Amino acid sequence: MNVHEYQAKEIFGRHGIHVLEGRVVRTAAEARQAAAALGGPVVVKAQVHTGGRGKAGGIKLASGPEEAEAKATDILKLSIKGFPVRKLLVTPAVEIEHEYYVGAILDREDGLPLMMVSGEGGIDIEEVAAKTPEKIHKLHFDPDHGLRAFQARELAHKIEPNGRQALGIATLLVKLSKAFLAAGASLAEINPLVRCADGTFLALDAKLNLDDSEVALRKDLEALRDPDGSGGHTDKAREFGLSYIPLEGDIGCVVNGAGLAMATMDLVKHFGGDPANFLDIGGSSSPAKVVAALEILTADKHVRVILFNIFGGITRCDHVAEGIVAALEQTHIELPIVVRLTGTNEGRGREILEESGAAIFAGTMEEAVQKAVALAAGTEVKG
Amino acid sequence: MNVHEYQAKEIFGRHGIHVLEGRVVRTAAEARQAAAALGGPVVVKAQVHTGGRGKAGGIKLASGPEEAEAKATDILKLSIKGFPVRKLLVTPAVEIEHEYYVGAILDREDGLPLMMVSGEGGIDIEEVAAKTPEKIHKLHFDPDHGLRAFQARELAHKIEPNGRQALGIATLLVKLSKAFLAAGASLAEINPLVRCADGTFLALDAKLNLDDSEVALRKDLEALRDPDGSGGHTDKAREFGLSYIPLEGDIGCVVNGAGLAMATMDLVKHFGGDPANFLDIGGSSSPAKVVAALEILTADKHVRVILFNIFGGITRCDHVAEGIVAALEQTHIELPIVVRLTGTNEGRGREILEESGAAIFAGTMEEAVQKAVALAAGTEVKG
Amino acid sequence: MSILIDENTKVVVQGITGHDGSFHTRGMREYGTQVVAGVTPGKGGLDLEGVPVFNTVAEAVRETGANASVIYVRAPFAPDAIREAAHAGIELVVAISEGIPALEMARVLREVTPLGTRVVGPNSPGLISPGKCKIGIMPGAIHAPGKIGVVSRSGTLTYEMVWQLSQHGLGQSTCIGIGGDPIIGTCFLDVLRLFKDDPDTEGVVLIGEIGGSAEEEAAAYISQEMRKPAIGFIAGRTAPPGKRMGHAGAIISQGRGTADEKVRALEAAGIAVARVPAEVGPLMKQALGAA
Amino acid sequence: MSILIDENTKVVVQGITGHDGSFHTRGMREYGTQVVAGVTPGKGGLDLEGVPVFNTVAEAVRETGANASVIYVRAPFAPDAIREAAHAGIELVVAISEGIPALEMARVLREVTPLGTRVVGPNSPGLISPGKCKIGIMPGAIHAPGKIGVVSRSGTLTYEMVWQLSQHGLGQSTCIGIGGDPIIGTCFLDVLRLFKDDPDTEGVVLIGEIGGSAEEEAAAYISQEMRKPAIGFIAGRTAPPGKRMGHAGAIISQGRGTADEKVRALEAAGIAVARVPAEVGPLMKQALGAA
Repeated sequence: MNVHEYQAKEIFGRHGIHVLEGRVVRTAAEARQAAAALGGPVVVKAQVHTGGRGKAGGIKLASGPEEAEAKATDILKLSIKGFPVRKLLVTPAVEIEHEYYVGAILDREDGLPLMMVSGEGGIDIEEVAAKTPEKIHKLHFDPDHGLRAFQARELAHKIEPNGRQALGIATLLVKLSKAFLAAGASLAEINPLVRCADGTFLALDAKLNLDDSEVALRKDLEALRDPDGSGGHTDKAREFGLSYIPLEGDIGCVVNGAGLAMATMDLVKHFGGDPANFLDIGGSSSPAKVVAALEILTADKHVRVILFNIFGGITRCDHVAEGIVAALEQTHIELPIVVRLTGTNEGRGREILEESGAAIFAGTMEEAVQKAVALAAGTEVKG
Repeated sequence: MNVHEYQAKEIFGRHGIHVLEGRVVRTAAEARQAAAALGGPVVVKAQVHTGGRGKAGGIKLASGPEEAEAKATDILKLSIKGFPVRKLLVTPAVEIEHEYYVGAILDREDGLPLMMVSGEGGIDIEEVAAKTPEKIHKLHFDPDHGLRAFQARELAHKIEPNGRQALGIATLLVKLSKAFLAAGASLAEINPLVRCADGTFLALDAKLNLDDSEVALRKDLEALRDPDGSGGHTDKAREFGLSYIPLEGDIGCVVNGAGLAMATMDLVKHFGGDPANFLDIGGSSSPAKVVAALEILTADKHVRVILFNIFGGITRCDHVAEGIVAALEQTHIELPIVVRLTGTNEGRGREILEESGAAIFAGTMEEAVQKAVALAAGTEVKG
Repeated sequence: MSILIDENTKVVVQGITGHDGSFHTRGMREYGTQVVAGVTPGKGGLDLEGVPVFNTVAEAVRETGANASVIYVRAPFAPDAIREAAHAGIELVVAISEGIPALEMARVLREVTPLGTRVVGPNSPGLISPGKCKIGIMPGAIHAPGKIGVVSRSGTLTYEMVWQLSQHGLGQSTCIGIGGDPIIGTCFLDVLRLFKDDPDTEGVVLIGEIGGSAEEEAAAYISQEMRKPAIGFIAGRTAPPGKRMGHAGAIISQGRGTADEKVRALEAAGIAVARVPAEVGPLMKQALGAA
Repeated sequence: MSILIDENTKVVVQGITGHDGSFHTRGMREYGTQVVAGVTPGKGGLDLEGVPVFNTVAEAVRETGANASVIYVRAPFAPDAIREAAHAGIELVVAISEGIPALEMARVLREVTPLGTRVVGPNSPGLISPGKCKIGIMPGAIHAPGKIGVVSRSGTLTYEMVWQLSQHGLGQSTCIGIGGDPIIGTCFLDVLRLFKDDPDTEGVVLIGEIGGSAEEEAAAYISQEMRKPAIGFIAGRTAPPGKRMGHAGAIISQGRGTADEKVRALEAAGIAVARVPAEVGPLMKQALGAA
């Protein structure tokens, strides 16, 4: 789960990292007030769950309240990579002496958290990493304790020649690693970390990605979720434990398991179709989950056919069949439904569906996908 | 550092261990009010830094406010193992179904914290341990995380046959281990841990010993120190970084290093004398420390002679000599001072003392102790 | 032969009295797995259709000689269950549980690996040596005894591929779902090493997904160390790009992780990659013929 | 010969620019110790009377080949300093610092021991191989080269005993103060094993204190494994009993830990125990004559 810059800064600040006092606003008028309260020039920043805000025009400098209001008006009209801008962060503008990059990430290959730092921070850090990888310094750290003070100093001395300033960076790195661990994060990043004219260090931007599994176990993290951050469909999906990502196509897919769901979408494309979504109903299915999945898909007006591809393991085919029947009883679904059911309780599942006469059967994944593609293209298909 | 039962209970309670609501009082009248507020029969318990309170008459059951006042009056007159009773804890009396013993301690031999439990708790636990050691179950635990839930269950199932109740004990053991670690303790003990009629578990008593080194680094722990807990001398000693324990004898000892201090006291006894104290001025000495040590010793009216045994390492003999001279300048000390100085800056130290003519020199530890013993016995000694 | 589990494997089920635990215990026993014990804290002494239930894994091991465990307990309690099994001396721990936070899993693995315990999963469907032993949740009937080793990051996609193989008469020595989480115990490389040394495994099917670089490393290993034919499949060619993991994600992934990159790596290592699941059987037959 | 340190030992001083660090660096160099580097974070690049100062131990090791470190930093920072030295590959870390909480020291040792680092201390006076190398704070002049190994939990009491030995013409191979804290790295047993295998150590003096059971274990080891004469001394015969460690203390100590019990254990192992410091020299002479 992504959290906004202002939320990340609040969390980093709680761990003793120096962040600028800022105001979160939702309207241009509020942006004006915020700029007036802060005084001096300010920066108005779009709060959306995506990167590349600067290049998209989502971050603007304003000399004072009036300009802040004007810039806020512009930014609130934007939609950045599909995310409409609904919140802004207004912070004082600062004089920057130097920009660093610091970031903690969970390194899945080595199974340990990793701290990465560079003396050349800013928006071009990925280019620095690609062209001059020797300018990025990395060190794994302990998942219980965070970066040790000596490790932090080793990294800091590599990116800052001045001894006293390096110690300042080292202190910050320890705090960042602790914030990362405390949030059970998958990423905690400050880019740029800036050194101000007075020698202090400041997190000018902040990025925090949380581990969804951690969020599911902790109310304090769940409270950080932005209800505006995504469409209503994914909220409903989350409520029922479904993993759902809407796409542009017309074949609504309901699959159990992320790998099989991706393979099903690949196969839809392979046979010339266009998937309307990624939807994984997960392991332990229940009829209610299937009903919810059908409700989400039928709400998408692009969808012309619904394709079930179920290979039962923990998921029981009879539960899926019951869910389809229940959904059809509750709401009138006009769309054709192609169903492939194999695995646990497969026989019982088929029976239930056959009794209801609601679905077009397919014996294999290939057959099911081909039938769905044909139906979406308007071709007649026999059940 | 020892903390009182009521403080230990407060700390254990903060970690989710169920402790009885209790009131700390200083007078019999307050004990009466506390009993009235709690209602029903109460237990009045002396809060002193020593064990064996029950046997010494420091713990009494009272049926109501009036009896609580009477019992409190009695207990406040007591001095238990040299500790005058200045505070009482008044708690409700409870119906006990079973008594267990649970305690966490730092096991210095294996270098890890150790959890110990027994199904036979109460005041006779040491006898249980001595006679039927198989009834005490022990398990080392991780100094970072505390007892793991599965370890706690393994211990709990050994002392409680009922599955549900064992899980209750297991939960408590995890909390106790976390309280132990959070306090940087050397001991965290609940004896007895009682099972009440309703199946809940309750810390009827609580004992917490803190690591002095941890206390020195943490204000929250330092705040637990009882200013009434010991005499004024040891407070002054602590302020100057001296380790001081008053005894009954008449030879005041000032030594650098705990081992040499003990060996010096042993030697005093060996030659027929009686040490007035243990006093270790520690490693990095300063003249101010020596002045403080002399002030503490001269305040003890039993002291008839002062014996310095200094073997300089980090401690510099010149610092010690300067301290003796400064003390003599500040206050008039009538007592004879025998000084043995060897090691770092020995020559300079001797010079300083010789200039002042204040002390009787000795070349060896044996000679110094013998001179001090003779002086204490009233025999003439030549400097 | 097979790897990791066979007819002599003695299994203890952690969380046996729960909904999933009891259901799949039945499934494993019906398949012929020796389920010798179950563990549910506080419920020791129960008998679940002939399987004795213990309070602790240590007790279960002491009483029954169990040497493998399978974990069905819910995410908040699963890390403790894995630790318990490892400290009780269990050699193979199969973690079916999903939703364990990745950092916590990193801690668990750091603790149990030095104890000599191999963890499969978490978020794994388990593993099966067809005809001998099944530990996990996969439908046993789709498998057939044989000489193909299957290793996969997916659950149901593995069933699909195994089913394809069985349909083509290609039985399996052992099929392992290593789990789809970011931090897992046994990885592709670990399994490939075992398949390499197993005389009865004649070919290997490797089923990957977008994300991470495990498939790229597996490809390198196969090209350098394996003499057995291997077939690959990568799910997610048309998947929408995942949410960006900030700059840090880009810095450490260095362009790896996409389906195209993985297919390229496998093909560069001389491994045929099936475009659709139905191709896996024919490609393997072809490779075995050529080998 | 000697144990642990000799004329080839290259020492890095952690906390070299501090009060104690700079004072004792001078003392060590005057004694002839090869002090090749110092470390003070943020002060890298300084030169302290010819000793180069680095920001990190890793850098100091890389630049100077230091293989031993001595730590003079204050208690709050000492655990990090020990960890840093161990992770930089230092084989011998001598922790002079006092006041490190025992639990934190337990954590440090659990982390650095598997790295192959030996820690002496904390709260140790250090160690010295007379005439070759001194690492620590002991006054060098009281020592004399020779064949007696000295191991002790005390600081200044060790000086006293060494001085007694030197007065009797009994020089020392190596003298080690293992530190007086509850949790320490190198223990009596570790040192006794080294003295046992050192051909130039002909006799051993063991100086103990009340508390713990290290002396009892040392006595058992000496009686079973050592063929070299050993003399003991125990401080604290007349010490007031320590504050009671609740019931738990009594349960785990099981009566061990008093001076009387330690003297009994040593004498039962056939080790002569000096009643007063002045007896140590004569007893050792006697034991060497008898050996």
